[in-house]
Amino acid sequence: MSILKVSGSPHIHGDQSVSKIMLGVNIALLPAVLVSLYFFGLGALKVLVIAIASCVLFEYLIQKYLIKGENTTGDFSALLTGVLLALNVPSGLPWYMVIIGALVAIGMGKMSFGGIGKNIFNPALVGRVFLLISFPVQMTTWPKAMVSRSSLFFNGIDQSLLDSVTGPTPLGQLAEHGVIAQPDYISYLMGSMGGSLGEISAIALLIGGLFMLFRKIITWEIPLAFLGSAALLSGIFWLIDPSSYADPLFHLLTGGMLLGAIFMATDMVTSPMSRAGQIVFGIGGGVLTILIRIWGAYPEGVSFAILIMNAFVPLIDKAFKPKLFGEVVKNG
Amino acid sequence: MAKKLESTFINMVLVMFLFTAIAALALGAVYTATKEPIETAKAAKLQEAIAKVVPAYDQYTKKQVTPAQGNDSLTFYIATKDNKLVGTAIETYTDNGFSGRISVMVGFLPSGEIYNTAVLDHKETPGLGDKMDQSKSDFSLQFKGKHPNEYILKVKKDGGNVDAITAATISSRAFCDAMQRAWTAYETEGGNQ
Amino acid sequence: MKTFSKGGVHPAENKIAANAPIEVMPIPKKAFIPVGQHLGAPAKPVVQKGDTVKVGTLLAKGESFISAHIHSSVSGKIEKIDHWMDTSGYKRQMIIVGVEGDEWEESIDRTPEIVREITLSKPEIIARIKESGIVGLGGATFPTHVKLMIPDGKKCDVLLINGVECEPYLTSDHRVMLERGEEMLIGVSILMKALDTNKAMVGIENNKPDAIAHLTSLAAEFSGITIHPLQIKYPQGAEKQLIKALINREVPSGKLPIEVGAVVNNSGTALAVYEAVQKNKPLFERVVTVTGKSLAKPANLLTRIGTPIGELLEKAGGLPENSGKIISGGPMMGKALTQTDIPVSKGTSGILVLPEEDSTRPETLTCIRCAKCVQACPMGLMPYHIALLAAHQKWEETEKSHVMDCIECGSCQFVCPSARPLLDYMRVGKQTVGLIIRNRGKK
Amino acid sequence: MNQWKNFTKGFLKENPVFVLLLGMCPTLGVTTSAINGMGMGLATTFVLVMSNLVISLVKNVVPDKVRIPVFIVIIASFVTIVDLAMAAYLPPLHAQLGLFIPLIVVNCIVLGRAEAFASKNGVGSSVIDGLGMGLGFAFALTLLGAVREMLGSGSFFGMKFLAGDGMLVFVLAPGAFIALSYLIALMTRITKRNA
Amino acid sequence: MIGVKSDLFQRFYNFVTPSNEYQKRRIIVNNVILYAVVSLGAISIAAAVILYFIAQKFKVVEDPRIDVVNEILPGANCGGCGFAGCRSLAEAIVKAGTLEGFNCPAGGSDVMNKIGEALGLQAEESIPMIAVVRCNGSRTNAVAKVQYDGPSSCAFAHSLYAGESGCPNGCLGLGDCVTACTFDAIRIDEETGLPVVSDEKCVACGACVKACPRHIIELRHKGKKDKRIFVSCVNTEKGAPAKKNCAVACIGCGKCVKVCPFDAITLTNNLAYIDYEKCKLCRKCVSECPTGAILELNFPPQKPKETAPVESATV
Amino acid sequence: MKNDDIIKHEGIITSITEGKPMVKILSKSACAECHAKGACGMSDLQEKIIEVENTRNLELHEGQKVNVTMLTSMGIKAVIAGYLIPFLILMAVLFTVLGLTKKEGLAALLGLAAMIPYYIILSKLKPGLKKKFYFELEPFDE
Amino acid sequence: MQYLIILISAIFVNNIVLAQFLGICPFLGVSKKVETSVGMAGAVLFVMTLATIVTWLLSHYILIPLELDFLQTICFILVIASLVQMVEIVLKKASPSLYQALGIFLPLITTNCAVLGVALLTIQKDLNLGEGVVYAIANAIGFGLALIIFAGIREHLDVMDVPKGMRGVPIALLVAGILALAFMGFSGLV
Ligand SMILES: Cc1cc2nc3c(=O)[nH]c(=O)nc-3n(C[C@H](O)[C@H](O)[C@H](O)COP(=O)(O)O)c2cc1C
Ligand SMILES: Cc1cc2nc3c(=O)[nH]c(=O)nc-3n(C[C@H](O)[C@H](O)[C@H](O)COP(=O)(O)O)c2cc1C
Ligand SMILES: Cc1cc2nc3c(=O)[nH]c(=O)nc-3n(C[C@H](O)[C@H](O)[C@H](O)COP(=O)(O)O)c2cc1C
Ligand SMILES: Cc1cc2nc3c(=O)[nH]c(=O)nc-3n(C[C@H](O)[C@H](O)[C@H](O)CO)c2cc1C
Ligand code: SF4
Ligand code: SF4
Ligand code: SF4
Ligand code: SF4
Ligand code: FES
Repeated sequence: MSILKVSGSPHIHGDQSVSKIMLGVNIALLPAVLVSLYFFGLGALKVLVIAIASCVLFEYLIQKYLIKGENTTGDFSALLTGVLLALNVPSGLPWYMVIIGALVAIGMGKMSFGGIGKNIFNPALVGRVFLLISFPVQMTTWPKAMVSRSSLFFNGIDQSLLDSVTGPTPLGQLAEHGVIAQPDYISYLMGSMGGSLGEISAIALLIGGLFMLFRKIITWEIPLAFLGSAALLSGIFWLIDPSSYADPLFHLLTGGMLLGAIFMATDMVTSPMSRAGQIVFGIGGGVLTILIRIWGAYPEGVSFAILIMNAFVPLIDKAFKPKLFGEVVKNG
Repeated sequence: MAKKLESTFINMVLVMFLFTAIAALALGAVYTATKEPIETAKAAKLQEAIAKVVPAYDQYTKKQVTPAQGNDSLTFYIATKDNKLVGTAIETYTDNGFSGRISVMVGFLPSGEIYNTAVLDHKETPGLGDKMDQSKSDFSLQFKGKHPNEYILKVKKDGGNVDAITAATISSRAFCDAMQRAWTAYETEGGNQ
Repeated sequence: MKTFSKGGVHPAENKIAANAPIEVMPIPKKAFIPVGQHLGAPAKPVVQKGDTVKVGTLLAKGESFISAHIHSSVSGKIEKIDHWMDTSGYKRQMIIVGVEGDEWEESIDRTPEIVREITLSKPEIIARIKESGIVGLGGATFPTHVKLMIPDGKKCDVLLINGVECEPYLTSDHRVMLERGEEMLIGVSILMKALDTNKAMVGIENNKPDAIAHLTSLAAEFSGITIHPLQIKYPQGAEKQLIKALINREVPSGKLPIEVGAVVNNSGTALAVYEAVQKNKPLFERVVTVTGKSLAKPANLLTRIGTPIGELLEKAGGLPENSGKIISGGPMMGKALTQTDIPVSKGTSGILVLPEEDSTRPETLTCIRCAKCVQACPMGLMPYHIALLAAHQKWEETEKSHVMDCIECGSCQFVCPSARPLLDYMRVGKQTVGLIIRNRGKK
Repeated sequence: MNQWKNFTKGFLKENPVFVLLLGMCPTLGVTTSAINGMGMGLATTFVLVMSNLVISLVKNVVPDKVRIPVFIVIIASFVTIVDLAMAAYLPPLHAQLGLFIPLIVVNCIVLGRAEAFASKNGVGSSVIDGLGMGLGFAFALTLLGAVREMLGSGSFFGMKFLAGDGMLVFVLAPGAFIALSYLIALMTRITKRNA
Repeated sequence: MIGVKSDLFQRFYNFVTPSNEYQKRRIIVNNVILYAVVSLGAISIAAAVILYFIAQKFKVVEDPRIDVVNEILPGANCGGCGFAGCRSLAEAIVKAGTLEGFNCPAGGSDVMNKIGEALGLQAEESIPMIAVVRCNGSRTNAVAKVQYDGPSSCAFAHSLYAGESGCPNGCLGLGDCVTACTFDAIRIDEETGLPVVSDEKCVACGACVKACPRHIIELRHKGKKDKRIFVSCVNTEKGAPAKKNCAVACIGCGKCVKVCPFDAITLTNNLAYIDYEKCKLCRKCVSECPTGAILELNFPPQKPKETAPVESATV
Repeated sequence: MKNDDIIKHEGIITSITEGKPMVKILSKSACAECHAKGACGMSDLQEKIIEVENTRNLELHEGQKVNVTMLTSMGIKAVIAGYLIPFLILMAVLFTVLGLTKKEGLAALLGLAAMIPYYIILSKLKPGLKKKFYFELEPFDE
Repeated sequence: MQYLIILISAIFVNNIVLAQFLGICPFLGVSKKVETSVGMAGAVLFVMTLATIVTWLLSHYILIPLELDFLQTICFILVIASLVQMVEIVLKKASPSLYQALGIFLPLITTNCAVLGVALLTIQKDLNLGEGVVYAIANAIGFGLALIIFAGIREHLDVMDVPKGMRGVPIALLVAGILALAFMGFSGLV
């Protein structure tokens, strides 16, 4: 007989694991990644590869030399942060900015807190907002879909080509010129608009979201509350004055709203625990997004909204605990 | 350690008063002493700004003008050399800045051409909006030698002739707004007469 | 179909011994009978080394309010009273009997016929149950007579019989209901009489359709007893969850089931009550499931208390070479054993053998706040948070997080993708906080 | 020797910013560039030295119960003097440092040193203590300013070494927190190793 | 609004309540300094009065000597002194006005002397102590019979079972004591699996004593030149079962009790205990113990004597 | 929300008169925990002596360290009564007068004056308030 | 409308802690319990408003008319220091039990550079009384908001094993930094 093992109960374990979950999200992002590769070509490929490689590398290095903890690069979460960071920047972003973004995302957003599970803010978004504020020009220069497929890879953004290969995002247009008369919803759905790698195709994002719901990686509360409250609030404005406020569908399909609501607000590490808390979190995110979009300096508000709500998570967790068994006695 | 004074009421009031009196005396003295340099410094700053936006002059006269739009008055500094008009510096402002008021000095030649501009005060974001300052970027140089009658004081996005600062359209617009305010007032005042 | 509403998980059922009829386990050569087999104070031995005892002879008396008598499960001579390893992982006092023959106390009715008529009065029933040393066989081994003494001002309006057996692998209750159904139902009637109630509900999970069908047909002849199939969900067998599932009442935090007018007893307990009251037979044997995927002959064995589990394993085909863990009880709540000479006690519902490859816990990672533990917890706790607080020894906050409500079901740890030892922390938290609360009560 | 120790402790071992964590507001507020940090640091040093000097002189004539208000009056006077002097002779720097000059009054370092050191020690060591602490503060502010300036605008004491803009964040509020955060972490590491 | 007003009052009233919206007013003054002195003086007197009353109401400011003492204390806040932290000890000392009964284990008598100097008090001479691990159930002495597979915490393992070797009192080797030590003075030896206390680093704060769920660690006299003798076992089982789990267990035979010339050894619950106050370090008991449960530390090697049983004990 | 949170504060018993312990508690400013201790801000470390009911009949002696506990909700109530209500009164009077007369100095002075009656009323409520705010003692645990 | 703009600006866009760097010490040091932070926020609201009103009066009826602007710093600090003490005395006199409850509840007394800073800023920005009061309120709310958010995060970080080098102030500053980064999203709101 081999030596017996002793441990506390339970002695069996379910089939979930961290790496399975993270891998699942990566798979769910595949459609969006493929769409971005199709529309932005080599530029997108370059950004994706650099972002992923540097995220994983930075996590490895920091873990090994600074924190001296166990190697966690195998759990696919750094990979995921890399993918999401890439999906959140324009395809023409210079390579060194992608690396800076990755360093900030992993080093500042994640490892400074101790690594996976301990961070308060969504790492990829910390990276993105840092970039956005540090390099406002480059972060708001949007290569046009299809047009820019190969040219950007080698040349970066050539000033002379600027107007032909770059263009505004729908939200940028909204901010600059007011409501777009006839929004091209089909292209917003398919992805042939200007924007970050991952925000362009609503369909690809929805497929990913459904996949995650189906695999029980995420629950419906956050995305639904997020999108619902955003639609409701923008709808109210739209009803008041359709000529100066865009319609809810426009808001939902553009500016990374879906990417944020489905993939980034749902990051379990940085979202509340209880159902009620998640709904509050989602509503807060949706409302802030629309407020920032309508009144703020930035045309896009999802990233900020999620980061701000991240900060509220501990308070939300405190206020919305799951109902204790036996707390409300209903006898009958 | 030497003994300290006891904390009786009288002691406390006395010591407090003594110290504050000395402090007040000292400060009063310093204030009186620095009053002039401070005013000189302020004046020098103004002088410098005027000198920058109009050609060499030896004298100027000051005049308050209430613009058509906006709450506060503009200040005209009509600069002359040997009693000949060389240009008018106008201290103008805009409240459309990214964060708070922007005060600008703009100089018009008698012909109406813009001679130069200088930002007096602003709270725009460093690295973005503050590029309207000549020490930060060449943005404001594009106004030099332009005549507002031909050169529309609006950013290109809004159908004007001005190249906006990248990623700081708001500040650029505001800058144009200040210019325009000065120009309108300048015109209504009938040029320089 | 009925079930409880909050939390719960569904581990693979693995009821591999479900079709193995109850077999009688041979009497051991030596019986190791612990004096503390129940919740509460251990019983005090009333015999000495060298005394001869029969099957059913009183060995130790439960003297304090919450305690239970211990009877001999074999006949023979007391070899010694000494410390011996038990399922707790520590050595405890045991009465060790060298077996000689199988002579029973005369008072025990050994005839096979089923006695349906209940002649004893309510106090007599309770007294008989106490004398027979009956404790709950559902796992908590709470002395049954104490449960039956309803405090003043409270009324039991329904008796719930726990035939859920939600733990994977275990099948002893299943077999009891199937093979001894009628006696069990008589036992239920006795309990109803003792509790002054005319309503009893038997809850059985839907993975035992044969037992449900069998008991439903039998129950027609018993007034007030109804059988209720339940949706399969762990830990439905836990008292509070069963009450919620069957009568949709929530026992308030820190309170007993009687608070909502219910008493819960295990189906095996009902059988033991029948035997004690109608047959005058003390509790000295029970059905133990011996199971595990690697065992040659998984079985349900009617075993005398005090039989070393090694002998049960032999009966089930011997302990396989590659065994990594031997567990007393089910895989979710059972205790891992350190050796095979530990005896079966009143609370031993099963012996589970896990092969080496299933015996090691997955590597523990940092909590990723996935909230799966929160969703799984049937008590509405935040296991991840309590575990963190306990790890940082913030006992005050641990207490405020209702650690004492944890029923140690292990659902949280089962689902945790980071394989965090949540229940380990929970237990340490409960222990320490419990101590703090008790100390506070003192001063 | 002892005086020397008194003087140098403010630089690393008891650096007001990195170790004692005092006066965080001006530290974060004015360090958009190295020169600003230095200006603020020196202004604070002046106030520190002068108030330490005066307080150690008058400590025995001040009853205990008005100790703090009297100290405040003394400190506030020097602050006002710095304020006025700067406005008169260094107007651009004065405009940059703005609100934070009057706030030197409540800077914990100043009152802290007055309380903890000058009110108990002689004139000589009080001045040296003030000088050491003040320069330590100035050093920290200059360092932070330099880091922010280099990362944020690609220049060092106003000298550009990068064609572009640098990372704007570091000139803005978030950058102040972030840069100070890592600087403190780094400094703790260094001083721990030395100790 | 208001009926009769004197001219002066009228002027003041108008000044305080200008009827138009906010505007800046300046009274032209020619003697700034005079006004400064007067107004600031007034304010300061008001402040002084207020502060005076505060001083009356609240007995402000703690004894400055507390700071002095606190400054001398090591600042580790280890709690070894029995107070919540260094500052609490400082408060207590200053309040008591004597050093009697106070001790900072972390700083030792050095620190206490310094405090004594600062306060003009005499420090109590304290005998240096050290943490001693009273278990020798190493991997070879107490062979593991099962394998523990849970969180690395003695408290957990203790609540779960007797331990890998089966000794219900022995060291679990999972290092709760190591975690508790703020002085980095205790570590688990890779080879034996037992904690080892560093003579240099341990300040006898007692944190590990509290942390150990099995009460294995004890604070004992450090001894001259770090020489110590103690029973390195806490097992209270009878001889046979104790021996079964661990080769070097105390079997409660009592031989050491008999041989000790100073009555320093007592036997309770099958376990010998050497009182460090009485023990004179004569080493007689060490060779007497049949299982080698009594350890001597930092002594020169004893003349070799037949101490074979150690091997034969491992079954 | 029966199980309300509890605030704890450590203190030292200074005296016991007629069974009522007086406990000294320390109010600390942010800096009290750092090296410059008592020197940050203007009135940082303050001792407050409070009277506590010994409801649990603990054995107490002078100089003993104890924890004073209080319901969190009570603390919030105290903030409301001590700060927020006067704040609201101040605001109400200030803006009413300002709106009616447009006289700023008057508004400010009246606003400040309006708090005087509030505090007078508060002092009249003393006995009632005393019942509302109660503290408990508990032995000091580390 | 003017008031609304002041409110939004001071709470979100130019948050006193996250954008103007005032009151950092209590922000870093005190905010360990959410409940206490809420209480702190209430106290700061009162003190800050009161201080602003008093200093505004002082400034506009004595200092400015007498051309004593240069005494601003010294007068303000004296006035604020005494004022805070006054509030304490009044409270203690009026209701000892209330005062005691506050003593237990709020470990911190509300004197910090934020109060002086806001008083000075009110004068510097040349606000009239109404605006000044709203400005003070808004800043107090902004301070409270930052404090409460941060206390929540602090409670959370307390049980997270942050890497050794970052523990304590560095991680607190980093969180403040990221929070400030997120609050940049509000820029342009007014
Ligand atoms: C923190 C921050 C500071 C900003 N500062 C300025 C500024 O000073 N001037 C400005 O015009 N826009 C400023 N912006 C606004 C954005 O850069 C905005 O996107 C831009 O004005 C409009 O984009 P465009 O200029 O590229 O068309 C700022 C935005 C943020 C978030
Ligand atoms: C101290 C204590 C007192 C109890 N008293 C009663 C009782 O008076 N009546 C009762 O029905 N059950 C009583 N119980 C038993 C519990 O209700 C419950 O049946 C027992 O703890 C086992 O339940 P479990 O296996 O679900 O944990 C008591 C339990 C404990 C621990
Ligand atoms: C997580 C958990 C699961 C349980 N599962 C069962 C079960 O499947 N069957 C059962 O009879 N008792 C189960 N119990 C014990 C019951 O809670 C309860 O103690 C028992 O049904 C009472 O009956 P008894 O006193 O006759 O044992 C479980 C307890 C817990 C905490
Ligand atoms: C549903 C889901 C969404 C996630 N979203 C993000 C994300 O937006 N950004 C990110 O950096 N990591 C994301 N992660 C990965 C991981 O949680 C993250 O790296 C942790 O915050 C690191 O501690 C996500 C993970 C899951 C399961
Ligand atoms: S073990 Fe406790 S905490 Fe975990 S799920 Fe069960 S009841 Fe909840
Ligand atoms: S299930 Fe595990 S990883 Fe998920 S929240 Fe609970 S403890 Fe954390
Ligand atoms: S070994 Fe024990 S007694 Fe010694 S310093 Fe460490 S914790 Fe304190
Ligand atoms: S001495 Fe105690 S605490 Fe230390 S490892 Fe052994 S059992 Fe654990
Ligand atoms: S609060 Fe601003 S320096 Fe301390």
